[in-house]
Amino acid sequence: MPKMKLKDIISPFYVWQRSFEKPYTNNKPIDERPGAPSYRGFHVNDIEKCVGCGTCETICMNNAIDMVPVENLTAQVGDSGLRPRFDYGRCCWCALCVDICTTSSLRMSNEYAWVTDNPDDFRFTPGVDEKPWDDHPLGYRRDPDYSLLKLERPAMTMLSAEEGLNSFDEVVHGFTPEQAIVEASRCVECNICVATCPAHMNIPGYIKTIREQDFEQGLRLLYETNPFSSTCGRICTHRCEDDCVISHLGKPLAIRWLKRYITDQIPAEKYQQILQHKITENGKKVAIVGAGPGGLSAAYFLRLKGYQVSVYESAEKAGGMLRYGVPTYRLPDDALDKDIDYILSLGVSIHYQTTVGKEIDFQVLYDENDAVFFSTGLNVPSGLRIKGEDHPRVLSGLQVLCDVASQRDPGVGKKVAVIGGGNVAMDAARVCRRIGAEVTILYRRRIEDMPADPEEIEEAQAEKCKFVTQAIPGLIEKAKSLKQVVIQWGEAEMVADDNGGRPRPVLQEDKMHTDSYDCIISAIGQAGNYSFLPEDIKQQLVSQRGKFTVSNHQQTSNTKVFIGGDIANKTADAISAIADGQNAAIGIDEVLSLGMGTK
Amino acid sequence: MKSLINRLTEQFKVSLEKQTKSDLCFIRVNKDDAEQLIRHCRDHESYTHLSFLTAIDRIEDNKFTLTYLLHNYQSHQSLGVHVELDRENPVMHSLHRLWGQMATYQRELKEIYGIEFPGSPRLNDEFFLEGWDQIPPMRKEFSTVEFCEERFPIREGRQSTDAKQTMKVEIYPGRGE
Amino acid sequence: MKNEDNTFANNGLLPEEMDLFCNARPVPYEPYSIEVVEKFFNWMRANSLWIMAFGTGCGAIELNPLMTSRFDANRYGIQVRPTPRQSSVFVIGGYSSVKTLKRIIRSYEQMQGPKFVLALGICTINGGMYWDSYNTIKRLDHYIPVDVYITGCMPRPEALLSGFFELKRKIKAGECDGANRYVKNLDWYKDNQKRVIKKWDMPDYNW
Amino acid sequence: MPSISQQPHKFDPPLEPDLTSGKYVKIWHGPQHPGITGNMSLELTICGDEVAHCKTHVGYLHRGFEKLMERRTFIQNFPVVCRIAVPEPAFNEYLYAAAIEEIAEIEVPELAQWLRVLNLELMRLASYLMWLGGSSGSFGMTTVYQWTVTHRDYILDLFEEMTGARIYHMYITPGGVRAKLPEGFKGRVLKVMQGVEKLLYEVEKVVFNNHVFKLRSQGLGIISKDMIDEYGIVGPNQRACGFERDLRKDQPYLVYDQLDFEVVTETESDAYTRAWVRYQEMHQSVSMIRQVLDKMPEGGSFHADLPNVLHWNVPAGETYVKAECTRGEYGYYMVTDGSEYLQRIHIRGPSYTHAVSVMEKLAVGINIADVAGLMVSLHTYPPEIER
Repeated sequence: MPKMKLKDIISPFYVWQRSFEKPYTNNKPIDERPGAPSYRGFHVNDIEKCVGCGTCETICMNNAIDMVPVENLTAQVGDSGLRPRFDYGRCCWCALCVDICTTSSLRMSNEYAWVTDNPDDFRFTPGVDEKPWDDHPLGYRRDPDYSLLKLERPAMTMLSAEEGLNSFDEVVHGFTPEQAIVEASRCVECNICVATCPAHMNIPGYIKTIREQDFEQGLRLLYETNPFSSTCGRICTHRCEDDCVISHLGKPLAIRWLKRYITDQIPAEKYQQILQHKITENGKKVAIVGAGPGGLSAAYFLRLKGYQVSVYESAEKAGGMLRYGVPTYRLPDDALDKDIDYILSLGVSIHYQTTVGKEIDFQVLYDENDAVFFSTGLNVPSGLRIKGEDHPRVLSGLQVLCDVASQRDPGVGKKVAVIGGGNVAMDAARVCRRIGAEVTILYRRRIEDMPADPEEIEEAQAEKCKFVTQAIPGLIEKAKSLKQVVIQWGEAEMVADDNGGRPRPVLQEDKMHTDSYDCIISAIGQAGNYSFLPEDIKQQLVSQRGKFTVSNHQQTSNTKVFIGGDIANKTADAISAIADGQNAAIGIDEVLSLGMGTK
Repeated sequence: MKSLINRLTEQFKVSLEKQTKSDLCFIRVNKDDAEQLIRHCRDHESYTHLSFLTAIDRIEDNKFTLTYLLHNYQSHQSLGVHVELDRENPVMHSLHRLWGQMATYQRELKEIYGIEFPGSPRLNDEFFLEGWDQIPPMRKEFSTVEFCEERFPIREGRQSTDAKQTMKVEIYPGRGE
Repeated sequence: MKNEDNTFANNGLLPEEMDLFCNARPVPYEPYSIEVVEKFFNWMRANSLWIMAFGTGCGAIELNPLMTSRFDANRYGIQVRPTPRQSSVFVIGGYSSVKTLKRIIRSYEQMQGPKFVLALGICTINGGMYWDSYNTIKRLDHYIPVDVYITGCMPRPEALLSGFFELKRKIKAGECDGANRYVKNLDWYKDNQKRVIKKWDMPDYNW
Repeated sequence: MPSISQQPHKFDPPLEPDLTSGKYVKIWHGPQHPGITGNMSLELTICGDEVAHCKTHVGYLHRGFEKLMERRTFIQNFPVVCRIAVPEPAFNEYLYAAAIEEIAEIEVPELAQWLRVLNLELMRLASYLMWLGGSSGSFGMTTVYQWTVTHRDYILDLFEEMTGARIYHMYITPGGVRAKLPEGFKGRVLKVMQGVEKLLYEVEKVVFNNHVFKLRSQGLGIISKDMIDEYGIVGPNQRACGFERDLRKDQPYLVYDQLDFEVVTETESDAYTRAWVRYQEMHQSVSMIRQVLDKMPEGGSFHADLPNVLHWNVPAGETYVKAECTRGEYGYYMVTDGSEYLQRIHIRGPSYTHAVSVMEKLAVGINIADVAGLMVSLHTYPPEIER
């Protein structure tokens, strides 16, 4: 036993001095101490910002989050219309959902006390069900320097502008395996993009196959909805990427390049073996006019359903605008052929250089087949509608592209003006650069108003096409030399539209310029050519603003006639045409096999 | 650590599995040599501290791997000893006379993996669990979610909606397949 | 589980233990017939909430600050007692494993009326963090009656205090009938308890 | 190999006393008992008021973490691990992160390493304060419990500000930490440290110079030198026995090699010395926190770049990482197989041996009134035993 020391008895009394200090006790404990500024308390959600991607639900390890429909909110493109509902019998305040929120709409308040005697109360949809902490300004937010999402794309290797100018080789090289996996792993699998894609491809599904390195499954998924995957992997307008939820905070996933990556991994000769399409003939016949993406897509899907399909194409080769309108540095022929060859290998019969209306009558097709689908595309260039536009040195953009694609000399000379701001204009300009011409692009509005893809504009700029914007052509005149042409154009001023539309250019009469060029390429739009249609059928088809009105499944008021592609949809791009082909196939199948009309 | 492995390979049938860092490596030994090897490491190589004993369920190889992690306080190095057991009939010699806490670890493994250590004290006493009537819970084939669904009711009223399906119905009904 | 005379069979006990435990069924508490008196009783009950010192889960850690000088719950008539016989409030500190649930039930039944249960944290409400754990129960109200729930993980001492205030309000209003609910639906509770507690080596009701 | 002699081996369990002899009574100490640390129980057989035999029962807090973690992705595990040891979650967070970083070869930015040390040392101090309260409480000085828990609360306030939560911080994530320090935080830490130092000074007077405390704790639960390695005793319990072993010094992790501190050792190895070692380590923690605030870089990145955590496949690997927590060597043994999920994780808590085999040995022969004191002097946390 230790000896008792006096010190040991006295020293505990030392703390009596504390009696003169302020007590430690909080007088009003509940009100006195709100949570710290970054306290993780109950959830707050800005439902305007939230797009209902459900990533919070995915990451929650406690299954505390349900995505639920919310009153006054419907699904729309880019927004599922669902909002997260939290179960406070599960939420552990870890804030992983806040950290991963793709729109930064979710945060936490610093409120922490919630007491009730009914355990079923502890469920709420923040932002929808009113709670006392909705307006608390403080609480946990993701630190801007900290993100669980990957916001940047791996750099894509491309030909430099100089290298690009010297060849018609493909500009974009495609992902390396490492890049593809990194890019594929950025996907949060929210499925929002599926609704945006006109063909409703299973995008998260095939991206997953890249992560898992199972390209064969990837190809099978692609071919469920899109027989032009190799093509779309290169030239798709990728509206899915605009709605990719990652784009709210960073760069959207390169969905297009990933699709291309899958098809690049599999050689054409393996397609048959991997896809293993088995066709059971059903003895019915369908005629398809035009072997563009729309027509061939319809042919593919109809063939899979067992129809006997004949395609009529006026050109030498199939592909339509993809072959004759898209230059090879964007879409090489072998990539396109890979897709087309597979479709044709399914037993689609195709008649080249057979123009309907010339070599064969539409009425014959109509009578001999159980249904007719046509997607003949917009192939008649629109005129400039200015004086002197019939000058021989005024060429059409489509013609130039077609000549180059067919390896003919378009004869543009050395100094070229391109009028227009769409993809055709950009392609025509870049093609001219590649055959050695100096190119000036004249456009009525500003660069940001151009309908062309931003990448195309950037690449055209990099390839040193001169952009002259807010330039309105006024008059085309003869030049001294027959090989030249003179254009008068005026500067324009952008005037805000009173009706809330986009600003329109107004010509300033006092600022006119006159330039001379070797040729002028007009690329301001195209229209369709329907002269092949017999008058009685034409009468039955309804059209609005130059486009045919069709049902959900591309059916016209003539139940036997289906229309798709640029002449029927507003967006006028390849993927929409492919989607039209697919839906037409569904529609035709419904009519022919089930004997019912379609919506 | 190389020289230690060399010394051990001279005397025992061991194989180096991997050296993950300069002060930690894992060796493999068959189950009948394990006691001798571990005793040797403890008595002659200064691996006097047993950090833990645990098991890994390698269901794909139909094996359990026991890991004895020994630590040397002088060289500050750790040695993991792997012993493979057959998954169908997992029996290991009891090493409870090497360290005082070994019996506890063996009791735990018996309960959560069903590995037998004949002769180990209090081996069949309940440890973490009470009245457990299923297969040992840490085995991979035991699904804790399914068990919970069957045994423990949760609160009703939870339902989540699938975004893809909702958008299909609301935005593009009938389009696509 | 029942004998013919409506007493407990106590099947879980060894024969020599049978005599140690009562096998009568508990009866519900009848409020005092004069309302004012009952109100006065309730007022007294609300102001002497004695917690049983049984840290069943992680929630117990925030009871320490609550009971010490900073939050000083003693001034509200709340204090900790070491035994169930002296306590009136059972604070379930979060998750309870099957093994602990058995002790919770025994301790709860040993508490004298009036008694109240305060459930702390998400795990008592719907499983919380351990919603897929093979050894924890998911909803406490299936096994013992709960009067007030406090959500959060971990609920702060302030949240606990709010819970106690809510409990006081309910007691004063005469709404805390958890113990009576337990007695009235005892068979349902016992069924639930025995469904998860496979080793039932205790009396059916622990007086 | 059965031994030839009839003498039981020293690691064989002692024979249980014969209850029918009438000399012994069996009582249960816990789980519902104010003198037990957390939720566990001791099955004591006593003769008079002397403990003749002791069996530990654990599992009241078993949640099956190791199983749950096998079915959660790597990022989903990070909020889970802190629940393993309730009073001391930060070490779990750190070790889980460290194990992944080692297998996935992630470089942690320097600022994050300093912030981690700050977090861990504050945690150590908070945990020790809690222990100090419990320890004094179980020797009858409940006033000290009031003080230390309150001061611990001030540290929790700091945590709240730094990490966003009081108890379960979820601050140290794989790859770094979750946030920078808030404005003016250092000043507030220093202020709290001042308060803690003042408290420690008083505690020395009230507890360590207290005759009653000395009387009850000196000579209680002596751990012999042999037992240290035989039973895997770590941390202050072994340092009180004269072993100069501290992972922060021996195998420095994070930035501990840049901090100035000495390993505290004593030789008596009884409850009093163990408390005294911890007391000195609290001073040491305060000093380390000051050093960290001093030497910490001002800016920089606090988080490494991770792959998308929703599809995070950590490469196949196997490792054991450890850190010196308040109770000694805390370790995570992690095995991955290259998928999105763990193959196996084992959490080695120091209480595992301290509270089970060591306690069963030391409790024999002591007075039943000292069982609680002995238990506290070993500093055990049941949740980390059963996980």
